Amino acid sequence: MGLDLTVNCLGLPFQNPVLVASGTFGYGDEYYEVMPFSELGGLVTKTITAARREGNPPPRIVETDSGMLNSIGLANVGLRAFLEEKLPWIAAHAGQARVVVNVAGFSVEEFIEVGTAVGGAKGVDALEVNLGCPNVRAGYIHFGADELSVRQVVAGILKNVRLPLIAKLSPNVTDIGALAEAAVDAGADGLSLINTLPGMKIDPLKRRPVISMGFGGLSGPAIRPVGVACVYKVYQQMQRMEAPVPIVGIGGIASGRDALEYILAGASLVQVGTANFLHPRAAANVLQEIAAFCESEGVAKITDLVGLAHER
Amino acid sequence: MGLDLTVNCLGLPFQNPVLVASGTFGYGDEYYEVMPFSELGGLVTKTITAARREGNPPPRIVETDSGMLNSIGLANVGLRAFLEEKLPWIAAHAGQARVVVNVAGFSVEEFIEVGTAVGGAKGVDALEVNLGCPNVRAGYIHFGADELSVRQVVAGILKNVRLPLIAKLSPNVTDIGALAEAAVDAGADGLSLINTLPGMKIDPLKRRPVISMGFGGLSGPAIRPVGVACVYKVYQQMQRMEAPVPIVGIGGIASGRDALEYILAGASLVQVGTANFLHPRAAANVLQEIAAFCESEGVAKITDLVGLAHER
Amino acid sequence: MKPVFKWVRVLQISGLAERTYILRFEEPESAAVIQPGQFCMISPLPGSSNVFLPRPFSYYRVISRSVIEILFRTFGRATRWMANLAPGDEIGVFGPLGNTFNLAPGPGNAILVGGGIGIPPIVMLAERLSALGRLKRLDLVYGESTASRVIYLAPVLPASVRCHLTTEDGSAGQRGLVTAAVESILKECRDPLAVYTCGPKSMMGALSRILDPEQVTLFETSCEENMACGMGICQGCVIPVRTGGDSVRYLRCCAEGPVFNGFEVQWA
Amino acid sequence: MKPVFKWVRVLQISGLAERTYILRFEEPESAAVIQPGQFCMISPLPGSSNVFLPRPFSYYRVISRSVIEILFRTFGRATRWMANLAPGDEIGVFGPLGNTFNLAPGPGNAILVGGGIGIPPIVMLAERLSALGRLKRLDLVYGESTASRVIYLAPVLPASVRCHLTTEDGSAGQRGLVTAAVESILKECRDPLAVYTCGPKSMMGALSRILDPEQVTLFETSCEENMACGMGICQGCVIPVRTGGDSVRYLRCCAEGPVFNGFEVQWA
Ligand SMILES: Cc1cc2nc3c(=O)[nH]c(=O)nc-3n(C[C@H](O)[C@H](O)[C@H](O)COP(=O)(O)OP(=O)(O)OC[C@H]3O[C@@H](n4cnc5c(N)ncnc54)[C@H](O)[C@@H]3O)c2cc1C
Ligand SMILES: Cc1cc2nc3c(=O)[nH]c(=O)nc-3n(C[C@H](O)[C@H](O)[C@H](O)COP(=O)(O)OP(=O)(O)OC[C@H]3O[C@@H](n4cnc5c(N)ncnc54)[C@H](O)[C@@H]3O)c2cc1C
Ligand SMILES: Cc1cc2nc3c(=O)[nH]c(=O)nc-3n(C[C@H](O)[C@H](O)[C@H](O)COP(=O)(O)O)c2cc1C
Ligand SMILES: Cc1cc2nc3c(=O)[nH]c(=O)nc-3n(C[C@H](O)[C@H](O)[C@H](O)COP(=O)(O)O)c2cc1C
Ligand code: FES
Ligand code: FES
Repeated sequence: MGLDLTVNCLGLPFQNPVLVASGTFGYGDEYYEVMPFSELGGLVTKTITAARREGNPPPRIVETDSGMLNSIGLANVGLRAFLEEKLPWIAAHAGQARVVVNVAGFSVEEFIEVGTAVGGAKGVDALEVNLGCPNVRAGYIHFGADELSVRQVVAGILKNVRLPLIAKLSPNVTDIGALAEAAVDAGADGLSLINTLPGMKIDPLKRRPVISMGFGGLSGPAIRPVGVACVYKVYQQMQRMEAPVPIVGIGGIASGRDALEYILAGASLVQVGTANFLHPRAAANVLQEIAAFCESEGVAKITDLVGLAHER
Repeated sequence: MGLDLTVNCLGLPFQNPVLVASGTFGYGDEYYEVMPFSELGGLVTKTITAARREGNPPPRIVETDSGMLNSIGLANVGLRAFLEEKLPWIAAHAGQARVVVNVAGFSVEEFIEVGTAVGGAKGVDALEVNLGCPNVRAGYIHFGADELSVRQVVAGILKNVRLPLIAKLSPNVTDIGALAEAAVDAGADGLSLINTLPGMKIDPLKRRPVISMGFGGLSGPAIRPVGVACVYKVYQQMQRMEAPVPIVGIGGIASGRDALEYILAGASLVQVGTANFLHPRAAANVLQEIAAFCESEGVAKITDLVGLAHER
Repeated sequence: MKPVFKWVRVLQISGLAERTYILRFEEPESAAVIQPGQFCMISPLPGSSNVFLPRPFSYYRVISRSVIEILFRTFGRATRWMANLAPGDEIGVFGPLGNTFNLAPGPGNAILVGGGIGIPPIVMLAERLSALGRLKRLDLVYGESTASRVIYLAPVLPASVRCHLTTEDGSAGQRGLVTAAVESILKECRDPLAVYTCGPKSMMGALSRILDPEQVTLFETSCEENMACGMGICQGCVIPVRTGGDSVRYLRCCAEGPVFNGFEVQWA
Repeated sequence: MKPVFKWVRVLQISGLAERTYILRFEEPESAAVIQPGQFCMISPLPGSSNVFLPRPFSYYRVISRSVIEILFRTFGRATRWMANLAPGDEIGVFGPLGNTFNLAPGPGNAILVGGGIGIPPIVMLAERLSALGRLKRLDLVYGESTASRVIYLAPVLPASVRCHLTTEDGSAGQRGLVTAAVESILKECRDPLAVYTCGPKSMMGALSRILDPEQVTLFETSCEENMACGMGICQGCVIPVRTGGDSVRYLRCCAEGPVFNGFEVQWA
């Protein structure tokens, strides 16, 4: 018998554990010819807000050591255009891949509005709620740093929606565990960690930050150790809860080994983000390397590895 | 007239703005033949605790992308041996470099005990209080994440000590600004930022974290954008306070350009940490590159660059 | 053609002027279809450098059915890595990407303006326009700061192209900025004109101010912005473009560009 | 001699066995003083790879007044980077670092045990002990997992050394582990003995259990731990060592080691 890469979690069957992360694969269409997301576990779409957003002025991105900063400013087509123009195409091209739509808002009400509308649309398998984008709010503090808002958003959406809801947390908090618990308490079916870290790069010649908005979100292999630590810690915490939920590991995954770090730390699924920019088939390569590792190590089911790095 | 690299801050004259960071230069003796710290702005010694500490079991360190994880466990010779055996040697070899002694404890009382004893010793120019070591406390949460403890430690030491006190903060908090404010309110004369980020690396073959303690502190160029962002943010906040204090920039500095990012973000001094391991004269090279930059850019005084990256 | 990512071997790398190099590699699939203005993303073999993101480079020349040339100048980490490549080294090439210059400007004259390392797509465009043979007159203005940077273009430009060289310090060609040279050509040709340009933002902005939309019916500028994905996914590379009235939209340099209507780009 | 950091050029790099290479470079200052057991930290030229920390390598041979050889096997990022070096490439070398083997074990016999890529310092030690000529008998046991990994040592070992090869699968030399070969030598020589070893922790731990401290008066083990600074600053590389009774101290492999008393190291 061959290797079993399927994962059942969030009440959904995933053909394999590798998804592409929000904001790093658009709406799945631009890359489709080069990298059809139907090969993957799933597609997480760029964050959708109620209104169309033009986003921040350039420069929006810059390279850092083993990573990059971005301050896109949640540029997106807006809820209506997404539902009318993007979602039908995505649904028609998904094949066995799961369609996860990432939503956000600038108030609890907007979160609920967008989540509810997307949650009622055909072709959506799950919602991912972006609680941690550090770009938008003034300075550092982001929406998802506050337990109360997390509860309100998650519970508010779930009142209207039956789809599985994944809360995407940011690591820029004193205790990510407390926020994970708040999200799960409020009914979240899964947790995605991590979003980017707040960062800045300054051009010494221009004496100014490179990114127009000053701060940007740091992603890429540079932050992988932070992401793995968050997943490990939250997984530990889940084991202490009555009804633990699955974790989606994100942050600096560029190879099968990187993905396995997250899975061993406790992630049931992983998302490939920035690495998609290095090589259009990065996510497919990650998947292939996971499979090769399992085969050479005699692992029969990928799910057997979830959380194995914890003391036994 | 030549370039002026001197910095007057914390009530002390520094011959140049480049120091070496705590834990990355020992007590100054091992590297002295290869890299005499007397050439630098100053030496920050490895954290001293009341009792000698053997530290954590190996493996304690591992490379990550553009960085490393460490979990040394505050191994140090202990307060008494430091004062008797290490400090006199340091003082005798410092030349014009400033001697900054980094102290910590596992309770407010221990912090005060060590700070007071070191603060009364001859040959010490300033104290740096390590509020943010993420290795020691269970899980993530560290001593310095709590405003009250920060206040108690800083005020407690300053009751007994007349030396300038620098509070070294960790970025692993929701709002580093609030902690900076707490430290300054309690009387801190300066702020060092940042300490390491909590991270983890897992060996897929062994299915276990590489570092014996699981978590380690992430340092090196990977975290530079996070450090620059923290300095920028806290500098902004200082401008809003009645009595702003100088900032010491730390995190991933390996070149003159890196140091200038911190200075432009608002740091009066910088510390070179992990880069010392890449090249024993890394800190001297950073200094030389800063000087070369100033000369080619027509900067007459290094202090003219402090905070210049902020909107004017 | 859909863009292809390939690991290819460097055939040749050679210095051409101060900090300026030609990189030659073989990639038959793209070589057959490349249009002037298009670009590719170049990336290092994993582990062979500390360059993280791929970097965009315009195609300079297609010198046979399969051999492609890139012309680049060193600025930072990536271009220094490239300058140290040797024949046989592997690099990642993802392309062809982006839109192209309008190759049917209608009968009349065209002025092509290349500033500094903006010259590569201008050279390919000159070749193509000249081969199409529809223009009455084709001027190419090439500006550099100083003689040591000047790339000797004569061997690669068609004979029909009238070439004008300017340097800021007058150490080669005419002294001054390209804008002055363009202005004097504009005075000579009162016919409908197409102006194509690639170069520093300040230069292209200055051109947009001296050109008269009545006289210049087509003004195409090849723009630059930091890129990550190179194909419209990350939204990182936007250029502010005025689309009807004062409203500014951010268009992706890699997808809607790199060639934009120079009268619409917000240069300031 | 105080350690020196230098950028040196690779003179030669050659494959010797499966995943195993010799790296040759010139560094006269250290070549003059290197002692068996010492090591250096090797690092890439900034930007030339994605290796971040320098890596420790024992000196293998000093083949002239200025030329030094390192013998290494590929495991991960750094050793793969090294395997791709070419003559002329620059590398950073920081050394000599660490303590050395005891070269005056007193008259008697010595057994040198090298496991896998632990062999380099053992070879240099064999050369030196043999040159000093104080020993009655010098045995060298070299173990590998399989024949394809075996380094052909005959050309570099002095004639006086009795060489024993073991492979775990029996594809070359004696089948089995080095411990079996060591045990049979121990039976032959009842004289005071010195045992020196470098190899996997499991092998050195097994040796510590089969050796009798009454018979073996000197048991020196060259240990390995992840390193960053290589000279005692970072405290990253500690080895647990029992110093008197049960109390364990963490000694720095780079400063108090890499050579430790094998009876004192806590192997488990
Ligand atoms: C569509 C497109 C086509 C391009 N075609 C070419 C080409 O054919 N040949 C070529 O050499 N370059 C071309 N570039 C520019 C090239 O991508 C950059 O020079 C390169 O990314 C610089 O990378 P780096 O790591 O060397 O420098 P970085 O470290 O990214 O930059 C170092 C410093 O140099 C400045 N800088 C970088 N590039 C330039 C530039 N081109 N002009 C002025 N200042 C700059 C940066 O602002 C920064 O201050 C093109 C860019 C785009 C978007
Ligand atoms: C004092 C000292 C002297 C040394 N001398 C030599 C020498 O002469 N020749 C030599 O080849 N190596 C030597 N080493 C080991 C060498 O430093 C490592 O092999 C090297 O650091 C591996 O780096 P890497 O990036 O290639 O592998 P990493 O990415 O660091 O490791 C990849 C994987 O391989 C494992 N691994 C790494 N090294 C070894 C090893 N030596 N044995 C078994 N598993 C390993 C790691 O645990 C990890 O799982 C020495 C080490 C020390 C401390
Ligand atoms: C250019 C860019 C855009 C992103 N946009 C979003 C977004 O719209 N919503 C979101 O939840 N995360 C967004 N992210 C964060 C990623 O989904 C991911 O959480 C993060 O980048 C860490 O993963 P990585 O290191 O693999 O990129 C973005 C990241 C990048 C680099
Ligand atoms: C091996 C190691 C040991 C450290 N030990 C200490 C310490 O004892 N006390 C302290 O305040 N910081 C310690 N640090 C943190 C550094 O002083 C510095 O804040 C951090 O590493 C970020 O800077 P860098 O990226 O330049 O290393 C240590 C860092 C490393 C890598
Ligand atoms: S570079 Fe990603 S959208 Fe243009
Ligand atoms: S490697 Fe730093 S103390 Fe040994």
